[in-house]
Amino acid sequence: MSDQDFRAEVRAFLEAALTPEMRTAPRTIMLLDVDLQQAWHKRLAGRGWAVPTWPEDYGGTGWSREQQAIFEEELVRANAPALSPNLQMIGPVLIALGSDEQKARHLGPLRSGEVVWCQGYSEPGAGSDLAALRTQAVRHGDDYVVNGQKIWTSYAHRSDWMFCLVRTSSEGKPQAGITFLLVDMKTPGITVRPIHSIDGLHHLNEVFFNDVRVPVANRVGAENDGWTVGKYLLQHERNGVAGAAYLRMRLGHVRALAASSPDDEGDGVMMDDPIFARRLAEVEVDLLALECLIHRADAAPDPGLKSRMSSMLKLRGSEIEQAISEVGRLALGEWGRLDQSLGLEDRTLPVAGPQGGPEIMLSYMMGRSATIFGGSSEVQRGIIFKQLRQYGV
Amino acid sequence: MSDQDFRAEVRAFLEAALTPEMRTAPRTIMLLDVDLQQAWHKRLAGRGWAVPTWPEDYGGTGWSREQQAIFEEELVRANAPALSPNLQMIGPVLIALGSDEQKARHLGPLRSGEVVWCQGYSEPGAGSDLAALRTQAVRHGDDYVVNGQKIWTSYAHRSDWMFCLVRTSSEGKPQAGITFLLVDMKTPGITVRPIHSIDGLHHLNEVFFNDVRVPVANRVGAENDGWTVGKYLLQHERNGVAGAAYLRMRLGHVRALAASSPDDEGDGVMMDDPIFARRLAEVEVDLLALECLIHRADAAPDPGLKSRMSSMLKLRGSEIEQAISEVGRLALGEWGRLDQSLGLEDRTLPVAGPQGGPEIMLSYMMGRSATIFGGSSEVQRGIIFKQLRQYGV
Amino acid sequence: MQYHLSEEQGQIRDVITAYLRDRYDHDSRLKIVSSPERWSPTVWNDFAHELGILGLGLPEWADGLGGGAVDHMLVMDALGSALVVEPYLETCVLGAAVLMRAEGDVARHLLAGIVAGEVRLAIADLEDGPMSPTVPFTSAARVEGGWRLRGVKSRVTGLPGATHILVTARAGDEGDMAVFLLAADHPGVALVSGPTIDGRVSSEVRFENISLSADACLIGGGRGAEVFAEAVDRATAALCGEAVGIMRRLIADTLAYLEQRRQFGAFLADFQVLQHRLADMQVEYEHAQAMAFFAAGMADAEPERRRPAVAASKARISRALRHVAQEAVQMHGAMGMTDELAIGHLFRRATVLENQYGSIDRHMKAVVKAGSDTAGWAAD
Amino acid sequence: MQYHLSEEQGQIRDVITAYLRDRYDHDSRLKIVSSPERWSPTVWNDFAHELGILGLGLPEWADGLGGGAVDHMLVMDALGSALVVEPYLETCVLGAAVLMRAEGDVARHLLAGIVAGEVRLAIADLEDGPMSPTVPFTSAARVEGGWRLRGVKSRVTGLPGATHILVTARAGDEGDMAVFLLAADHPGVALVSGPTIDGRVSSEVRFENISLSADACLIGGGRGAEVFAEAVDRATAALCGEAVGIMRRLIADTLAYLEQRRQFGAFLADFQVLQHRLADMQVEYEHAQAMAFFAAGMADAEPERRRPAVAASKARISRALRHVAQEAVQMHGAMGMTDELAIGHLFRRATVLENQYGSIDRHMKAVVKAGSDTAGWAAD
Repeated sequence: MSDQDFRAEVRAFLEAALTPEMRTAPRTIMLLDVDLQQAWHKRLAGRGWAVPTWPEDYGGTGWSREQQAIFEEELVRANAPALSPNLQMIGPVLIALGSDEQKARHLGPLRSGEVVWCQGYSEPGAGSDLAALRTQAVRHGDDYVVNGQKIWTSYAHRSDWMFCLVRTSSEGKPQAGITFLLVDMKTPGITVRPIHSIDGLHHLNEVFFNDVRVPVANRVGAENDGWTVGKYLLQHERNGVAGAAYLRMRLGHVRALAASSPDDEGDGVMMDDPIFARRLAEVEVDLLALECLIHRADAAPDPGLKSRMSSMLKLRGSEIEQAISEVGRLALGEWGRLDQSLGLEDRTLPVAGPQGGPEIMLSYMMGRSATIFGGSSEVQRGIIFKQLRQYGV
Repeated sequence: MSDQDFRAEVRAFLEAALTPEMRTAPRTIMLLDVDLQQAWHKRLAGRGWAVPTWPEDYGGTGWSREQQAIFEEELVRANAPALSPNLQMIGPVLIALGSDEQKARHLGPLRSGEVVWCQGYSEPGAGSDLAALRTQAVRHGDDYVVNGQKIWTSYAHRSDWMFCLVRTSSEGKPQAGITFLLVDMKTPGITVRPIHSIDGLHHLNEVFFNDVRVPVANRVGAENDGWTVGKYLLQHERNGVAGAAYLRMRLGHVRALAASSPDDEGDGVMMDDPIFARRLAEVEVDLLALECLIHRADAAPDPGLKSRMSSMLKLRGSEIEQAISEVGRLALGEWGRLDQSLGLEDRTLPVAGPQGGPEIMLSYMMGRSATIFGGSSEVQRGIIFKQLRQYGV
Repeated sequence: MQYHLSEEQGQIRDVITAYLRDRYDHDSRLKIVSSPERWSPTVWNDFAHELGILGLGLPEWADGLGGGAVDHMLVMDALGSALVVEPYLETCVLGAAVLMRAEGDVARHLLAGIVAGEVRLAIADLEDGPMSPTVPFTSAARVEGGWRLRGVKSRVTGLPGATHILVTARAGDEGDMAVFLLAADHPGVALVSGPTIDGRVSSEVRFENISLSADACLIGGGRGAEVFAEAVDRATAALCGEAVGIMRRLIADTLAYLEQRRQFGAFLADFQVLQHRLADMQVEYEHAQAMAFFAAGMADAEPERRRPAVAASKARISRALRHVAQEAVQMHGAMGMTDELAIGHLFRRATVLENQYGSIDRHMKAVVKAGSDTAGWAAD
Repeated sequence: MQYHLSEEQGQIRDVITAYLRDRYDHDSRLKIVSSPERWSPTVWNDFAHELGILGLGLPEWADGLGGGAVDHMLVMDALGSALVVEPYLETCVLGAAVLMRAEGDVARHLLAGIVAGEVRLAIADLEDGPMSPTVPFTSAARVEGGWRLRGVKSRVTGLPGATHILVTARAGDEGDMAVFLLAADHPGVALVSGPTIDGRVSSEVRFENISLSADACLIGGGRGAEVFAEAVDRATAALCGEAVGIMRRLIADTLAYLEQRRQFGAFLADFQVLQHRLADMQVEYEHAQAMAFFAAGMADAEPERRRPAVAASKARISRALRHVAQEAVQMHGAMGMTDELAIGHLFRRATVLENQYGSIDRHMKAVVKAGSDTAGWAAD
């Protein structure tokens, strides 16, 4: 099929499958409305397009890189919801390192959108410093008994399963005694407590483990080898094309807002103000440069080079995400004062001020986490310097 | 006398005393033409205005703070050359800590502009880290015998005297064994070697000491107590009102250039370009804020507070100095490519491109040193953090 | 230009700070902003009587203590660092500045009422656009015995506790901006209220052909725009003081956090990268502090200097505030993202304050437009 | 879009780099730029014959090796990191791009001459304004048997070694921009030359009613502005490659300096503050590297995409270059201020390159003006 035909096919599908509600639903990365997001996931899965980048044996589409890019572009154009980022993280890990039983059990429901996963890495005192992990798993027969606490767990309150890192040994280097487990969130002994975040909403949670029994069969990789598994997984974070597509979508929202928001003088729109237009162009050019780097990383002949670039993509991607919200906030001006987070959850409430404003404020506030979670910018800079020292410019 | 009358008197004097050559001579902080600068110094001294801030007993004018500010403003307005910054450094030190003999010998010629002084602090390996000083002075009878090397010494090749720090002991804390000496540059054993700097010109030098005999009578303060003397002197660096006045003058030059430089489209002047105008306004507002901080420091009821602010004034003053050149360079565009440094030294050569352009390029290049010399920005940030920790916000 | 508090002013600041430390700590504040009223009559009463600060920045003829813009600044600084939501700015600064320009007994009585803690004002100036319009859509028609007011005002703060509302409107056939006063419970005033991200209440206020008496027009005769602009500049200068208070708290909280939190085997405060970034925050804070004095000093100047001076100050201080607030959250790591520490609340207030009475861009435009060289202004 | 060199291109880059390391090190370069000629015929000859790079980016019909913009980029990158002053950009990129659009034997012969190292071009397009004018003041009048050229060109580089000059001028009665060719030693060409801060020579070139033959008009018929703009975009894309080479050298030199220099009892490279700043420089470098490929890839696109794409690249890369150059000097401390290390020379070239064929502001204006969303461009 020609790329052009392929694009037409994708577009036709999206036209038919996306409800107006899905297109306009408020979102940070995920939709705030998890049910609606999973409904969209199921529609994609029904068409066989939920996990295009997975190997074909596991339900991937086998698209060319060009087709993959077209698909991402069309999703952005149609304002489609993103699927859970955890899908792209745990899926490839299970495919590469999971047991046959784990694959059989989890990959199907993951692909079809029937289950929601959350990620259990952070702990109080072990955010950027994963080696300081303290949640303990002690082997008792065919189970691990897990005790401890995870924190900042996005959507734990809506998740069926968690993949997490636990400590199984305190010997050797701190990274050495970590194990990667899959935990059924319905297991007795798990308590989820909400954390209200800076935007006033509830995405984050604390998760407490009190004598939680996790079958040894739910371990991925060897005992004490969880660090390797975890690192493999980090490579599949949203730093690539999909991440840039998300930023493009967000930039499009800001552009739309600025094209209709009155400027400071009240006699034109923000987009025509030369200072504002320059600022927006600056972000656009930064994003374009990031995309160039993503394509360069994707096409890297040397996998080491590609993995070295992932810290840079995380660092700049998160900064650009914040820059987009910052520009959006400028277009919104004093309207940004209103707390319309309730309206984001209950969409029957009317929006005061420009359409899209409440989402921009949500992104501005919650987006401060972009440079904190998933390896803070400070940690990334440390990694980048080490690599520079080791491999040269 | 009313402030208004005072201003008129200053203005009338400057009108008469400043030659057109003095007003337009190229400069970084000092004039490039040291003879011309000293000629101006002598004219000011003839009127009794060379060292207004010194105590009246030593030739100061006893002006009120308002009068002092008016004087500085009028100097800027008239584009008068600045006097050697070393004048404001060594003068107050000798007045406060010098012996009667030192005062009698040096203050007169310093005030009258007959002698030029240079500062010998930096050494190879001891720039920001003064405690690592290695130039050695060993007591032999009534002399110190000095051996070692100073570097980055501005105008050493045109100076009659140097004030410098030397090591007289290697015991105790590294700062403890330092002594402050006044050295006649004609003493046998001193060799001055030029360093050509990034702007292609010769302001900087290396100074070598080979068994140089300096009378003990030329020591300021006690032996091994030079650190205290040196610190006293650093407080008198150009971080105050005079420094801001210099920045104002430089900003005025850029403003004048931008009001006549054609913009990128060739259909207007840079000053009318909204992006450029905003950038210039940004620097102006930064400078205004710095001036507010200078006035706050000057009026501080607590001398400790005033001295704590001096690191901030150095840090931001040097950054603003660079920002001014940066904006100037933007107004200059591709004209900045020309190396017209020869024209700065030989003023009979014609200037290509906008008037004032060569000076702006000189300031841009040599101005990189503003955040390096006199305690680098990195050192200042370290000091500011320590003070924050000790005294709180 | 005054660049330090006098000894007496310093003592007043200490008294306010001590009061707020005891009675307006994080938890007490959360109780207030989540109460049905969303403000505290008790605190306001204490401001009036225990602290006596409501008249601090007002002249003696208005029952005040004879202070000025620096006094407003010091109060706003103290209130800012405790994130006080009560309407000092609206009532004692902006509203009082308008009332002081009004003639007649109504204004005089209201000023006395402000000092006594009995009058609180809401300012209804914003409409559907981004900024306060000089030619409002809201209009007041001259009718027999008074006025008839109609229009919709947007994002009015302080209404749950306000006793009166100041409304800007086009007046009469001339259509010049005038300022009107009405009781908050005046019949026919329709409110739709909702929360703001900085813990306050914002209301859309609808005036549907409300009848007002003749003396409801506080500032008329073509003076409305000029008087209101002056009042807004005074409020903007006072906001500079609030920003300084917020920054001080942000830096202090961040330093304290870094000093108690360990990572990679060391206290965060021992990491040089964080030290230098805190140093930059402190430098921004000190500049903002000095410039807030400048803004206060220029609040009384003639409009040609007042406008660009206040605009420059608000722009520069807002830039500092944004930098400090974003860095403070970043350095708190995930803890900066919760609603549980003060840091997130300070961040949200900083976010609002940055755009309040004009964004950085808008104020910088005023500086560019004034075209004036600011040489010598800081010294005057 | 190509984002990596092919294996063959990588080998060519290595060969050039090795040659320059041996023959164009810091001292050799200083000798060249301070020689009376201020360029090296030997080096140019080696480029033509030993390295064979002068035709690398030219099509085969023009005696080239069939390469394109990416080949220009890789050469410029290598030349940039050695601060080569010889006129590759003027001759093989900008000049050749014009010649390739010209018809007739003159252009064909010149292209062959370029590849053989016998022809070097100077580009005379700038006049008294800040940028290359599309309606030059310099004019060419049609006369019996040819043209008569008059005007003054400013800041022409490469003249000491150039064999020919390309001149933009308003041509004939129509007044459209056309491009003319003349020998550098053509009678009546008057030069005033002086040094540039990046070690080259800049000349003011005066044409005082010079007679030219009919075929001196290389690009006429109203096509001059379009063809020259395309050539400038190709040169601009190539400059992006040079910027990347300069940045690589700046970072490598800085890292090496920090690793050998001690202060306060530790190697500078062990200070976390400097580590993080170096990391940011490296991030800027990698973005610039990727975007230089993008610029090269877009150099062949239709003007509606080529212009904003090249403009965006030059603006973004110049921003990176400025940041890296200023930081590199700062981290070298006082050593960064001397003329003795390469760092100062790299800084000066970076300073010039930033504004060459348009400042950041000018290019960003082109991006804004194009108004186009760049979504998907990087992938094409």
